[in-house]
Amino acid sequence: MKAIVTVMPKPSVLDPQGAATAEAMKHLGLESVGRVRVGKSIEIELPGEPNEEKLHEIARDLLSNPVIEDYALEIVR
Amino acid sequence: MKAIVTVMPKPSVLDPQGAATAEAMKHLGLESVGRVRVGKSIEIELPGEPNEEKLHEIARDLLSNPVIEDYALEIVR
Amino acid sequence: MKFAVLRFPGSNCDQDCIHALSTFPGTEADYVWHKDTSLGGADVVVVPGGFSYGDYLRTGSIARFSPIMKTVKEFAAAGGLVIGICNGFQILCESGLLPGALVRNRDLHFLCKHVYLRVEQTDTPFTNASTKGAVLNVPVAHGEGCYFADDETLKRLNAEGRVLVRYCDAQGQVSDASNPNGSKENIAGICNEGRNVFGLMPHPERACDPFLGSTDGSVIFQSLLNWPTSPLRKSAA
Amino acid sequence: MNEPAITPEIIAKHGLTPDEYERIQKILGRDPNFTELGVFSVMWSEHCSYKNSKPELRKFPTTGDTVLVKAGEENAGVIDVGDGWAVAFKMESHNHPSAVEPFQGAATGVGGIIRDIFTMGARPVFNLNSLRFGDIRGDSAEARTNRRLFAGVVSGIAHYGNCIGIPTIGGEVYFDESYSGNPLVNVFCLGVLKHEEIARGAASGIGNPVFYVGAETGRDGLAGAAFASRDLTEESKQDRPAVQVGDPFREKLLLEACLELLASGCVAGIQDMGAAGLTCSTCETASRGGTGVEIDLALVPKRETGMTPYETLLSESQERMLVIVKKGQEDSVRQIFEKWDLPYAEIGTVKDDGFMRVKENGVTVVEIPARSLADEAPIYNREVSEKNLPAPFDAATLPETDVTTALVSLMSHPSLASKRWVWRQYDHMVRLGATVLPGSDAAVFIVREANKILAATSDCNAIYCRLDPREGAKVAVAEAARNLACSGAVPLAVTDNLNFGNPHKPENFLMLREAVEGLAEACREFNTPVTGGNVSLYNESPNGTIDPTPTVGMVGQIADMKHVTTQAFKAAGDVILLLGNLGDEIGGSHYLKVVHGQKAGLPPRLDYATEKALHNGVREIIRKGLVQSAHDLSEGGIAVAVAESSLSAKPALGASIDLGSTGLRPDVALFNESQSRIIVSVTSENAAEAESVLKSLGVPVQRIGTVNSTGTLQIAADGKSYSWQLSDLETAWGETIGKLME
Ligand SMILES: Nc1ncnc2c1ncn2[C@@H]1O[C@H](COP(=O)(O)OP(=O)(O)O)[C@@H](O)[C@H]1O
Ligand SMILES: [Mg+2]
Repeated sequence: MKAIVTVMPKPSVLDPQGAATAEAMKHLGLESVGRVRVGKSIEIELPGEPNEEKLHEIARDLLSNPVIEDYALEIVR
Repeated sequence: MKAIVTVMPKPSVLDPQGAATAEAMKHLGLESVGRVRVGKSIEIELPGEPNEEKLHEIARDLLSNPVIEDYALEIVR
Repeated sequence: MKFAVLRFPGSNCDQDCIHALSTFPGTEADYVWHKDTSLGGADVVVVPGGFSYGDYLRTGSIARFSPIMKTVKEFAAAGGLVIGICNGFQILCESGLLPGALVRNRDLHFLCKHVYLRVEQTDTPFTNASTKGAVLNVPVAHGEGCYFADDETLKRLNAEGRVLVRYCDAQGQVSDASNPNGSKENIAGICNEGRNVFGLMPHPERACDPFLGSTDGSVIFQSLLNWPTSPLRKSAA
Repeated sequence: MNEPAITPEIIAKHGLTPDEYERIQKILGRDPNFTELGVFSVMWSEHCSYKNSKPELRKFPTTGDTVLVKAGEENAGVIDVGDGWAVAFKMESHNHPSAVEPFQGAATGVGGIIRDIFTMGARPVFNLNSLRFGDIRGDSAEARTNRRLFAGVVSGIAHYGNCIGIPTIGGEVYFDESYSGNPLVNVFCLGVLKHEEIARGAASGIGNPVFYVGAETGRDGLAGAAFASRDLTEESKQDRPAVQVGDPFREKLLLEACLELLASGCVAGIQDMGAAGLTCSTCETASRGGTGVEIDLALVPKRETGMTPYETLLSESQERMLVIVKKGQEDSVRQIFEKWDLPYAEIGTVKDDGFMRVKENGVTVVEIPARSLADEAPIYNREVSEKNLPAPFDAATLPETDVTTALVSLMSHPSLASKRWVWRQYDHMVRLGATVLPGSDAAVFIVREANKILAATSDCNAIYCRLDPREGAKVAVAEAARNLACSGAVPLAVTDNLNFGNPHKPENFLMLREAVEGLAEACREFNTPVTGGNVSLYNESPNGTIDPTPTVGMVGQIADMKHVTTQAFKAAGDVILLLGNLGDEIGGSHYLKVVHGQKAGLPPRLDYATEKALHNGVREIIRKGLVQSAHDLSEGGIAVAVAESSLSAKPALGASIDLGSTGLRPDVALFNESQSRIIVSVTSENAAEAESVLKSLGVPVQRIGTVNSTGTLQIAADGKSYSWQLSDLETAWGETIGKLME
């Protein structure tokens, strides 16, 4: 069992990484690229049945800062 | 249309961030956690029909470094 | 000898490199802008430290695509001398001019302090003024300086004598305790197959002035200046 | 346009009182619209207007022979350092943003202060940082939060400073319950420039175009200035957009472009967009220039779509500047911005009517007399409570204490322990200037372009300030000057950061007033004008008010590299001298706090004449080449100072000290914090000469011991002797913070 937490900067928050990456993509010939955002992907191996509530708590308190980031939790069985 | 590129450290590469995150999760009460790996998630907005070949090229050459990372490309319509 | 110090947006050791070089008689050093395509007839290219393009995404990953790097690759292929310091080392690895990659320090923190380096090889343009086994006191300042390469690459680097400096203690002992960032085999700097491209994480330009605590870094620049007339050059050729 | 109607609730939400609203109506001769209300609210916030602190700040000495630009005139004061060169420096707080998002909060604080400096035309050359957190020890949720804040703030400062390539060469960090959840993050930047390069933030030259350059404006950091001017409550954590994300890479480009621009001679005026963004920069430049400024928001580069005038004007997006360009030179300006890949736009013109006029696609949305906005905020004289000083601490009330373990407790307390874990995360060597690295009394930096040697330090003992704000503030200035003297420097000038609680509480306002008067008096005494600074009020967390913390940043100059001195012992056999008296004041000491859990008693008194004679004395023996090391006595008294000089040596050197017959309890003898004391080490050949020079200058001096290589520290007093292994002290002092933060 695995949990994948994706943490992305909130839409209104500046994402300099994303902006720099978009710029570089254009240089590499992907002219039509729109907005690019760079976040984190955290893969968590879980031996037993996942405690989803706990995982949400951890995603919110440890893996992201709700002031500037949103997270999504996905359980892969 | 959107492309999502997930870049994860190769299994053979030390991932101290993943290890530290696993440690912190244990402290927060998720005792049973296994291996944790921290990578990147890159969300690319694409106005037109995506050029998948180009996207693979960019994911391989720019977004990841094959010496240390693997990538996965997903197109979300 | 003429040096070209590259300037990417976000380079921040460019001025330091120019200053350090200016203290050696017989040097001439100029900046070369990242959008340029000419090295202005330089004998040596210095890729300085800093945070090129903000080091976003991955250190050195965006700089590798700049116009000047294409020229640098051609220059290196023709046997030109290239030295990459810190971010410059990262850029050289990303560009494929050197093997391997630099990843996040083992303890996850940026680390600025003096470390010791053991000189492993002296038959190169970058280390010929030193002696094998010499211990140099030179500072590091990086967050992503942990050298990584797969086992096969490491084997080759060792077999071909391409690891030029390793982290050690004051006595020259290479151990885990003297490894500041978790680098494989304490590797601090390597050269390419042609031995004309050198990358290292420590900052020799910060150790060329007695007021800055150490002058051990000057041996690297002195080596470059000695190279044209070095007996080692002949035997290498 | 669909703007909310102005109701009493809306007015209150903007932090404006009914009286203030009336004042706005009077200024405009009508009701403000919603956007104008927002504009007034940020400009009249404490952060921008200093409405609660201005009468106090006027007490600072701001003039002097070396002052080229006075405090308050521009973004930062400018001080002459000779040969046509000058320095600009300032300190600023980012306490509230750091409480909510420590990494970005601290990072953008660094970005802001750097902009203040290069706006003056100066090239920033180094940074300092002064930090306060709650206790980081133990496993409580509170300790964990404090550790998270500490780690985040340090890495945020490192991120911004390292990336932009400005070394962070010194600072201070203290830990105390009163800062739990409300950390203090004060950052300092110094830049150098030639006299003729001083740039002004005035909109001069009617008809000159106004350019916007730097990052696109987004909705981030909306009304951060207003946010910084309120108590930190659970609710404010919901103030999501009040936190901004910084982009040091952009700022590096902006810095280089602006310096190139200023050198090109095309600029009539320049102003950074810090707190209150476009609003503040337009009305301040107009007010300073005695002109008016008109801009059109439709022309402003934006990161997001659908932004209202309110949002665009009040956004605190980082890394932006406003540049007033000399008419006819627009093309050279464009070329420079393009070279550095920076977004820019011509957004308006300088007018002659004194108004800040903002349009959107030609329709006027804001029209306010610039001067009323920038300089005519209401000023309040807040109520103060009655002064009430604690009695001197009676040491006889303390249980007998084992001084051997007490020294280890002190050395391993995070406030006194080595801050190596912190400064190693900062690139302190870039720019090839740091000749004295962090870990000595003051940082010393060689400014190569100007061929000048500067020393800098930041200091404040908040325990003293809590017990006696006036004396505590005086001591902060004296300690800073003493740190500089020990490094061989003569003090030049001061910047300060006043961190206090809610000014509406009379006891808090009393502390502010007392501290300011203490700072002002001491700055006069030490001949160090105040070049600028920052006020951060409302530092209160659910736990209560912070200890008052008037941080002092002081800059000095060293005449010759030969005079640069550090605190580390240099060689076995050297003689250790105590300059000043042995002292006996234990009130407010770290010994009381750390070992006995009390913040109590009257803190040590400062005598200016004694202190000044001491500084002159130590500088004189340094100049004569007699000194191996010099270290001032501060927290933890003589025992801690000797131990620090021992451990700072590489490798560590032992010492054997005999304080003779003191007539004091051993803990009072070893750990008292009386002021005006320095320990120096000198070679045995030089000892007699050093003593006679000091005596001739009226500085009390006694030989108290020698440096050795035994690997132990020994201190004897009144016939009893105590000893420590240096390796144990090193573990306690050197490794504590790193271990806590693992
Ligand atoms: N946050 C920090 N950043 C950089 N250096 C620091 C920091 N905190 C402390 N230091 C350095 O550690 C040394 C000791 O600091 P401190 O105990 O405050 O000194 P003092 O009591 O002499 O003022 C100084 O060199 C100081 O600059
Ligand atoms: Mg001190």
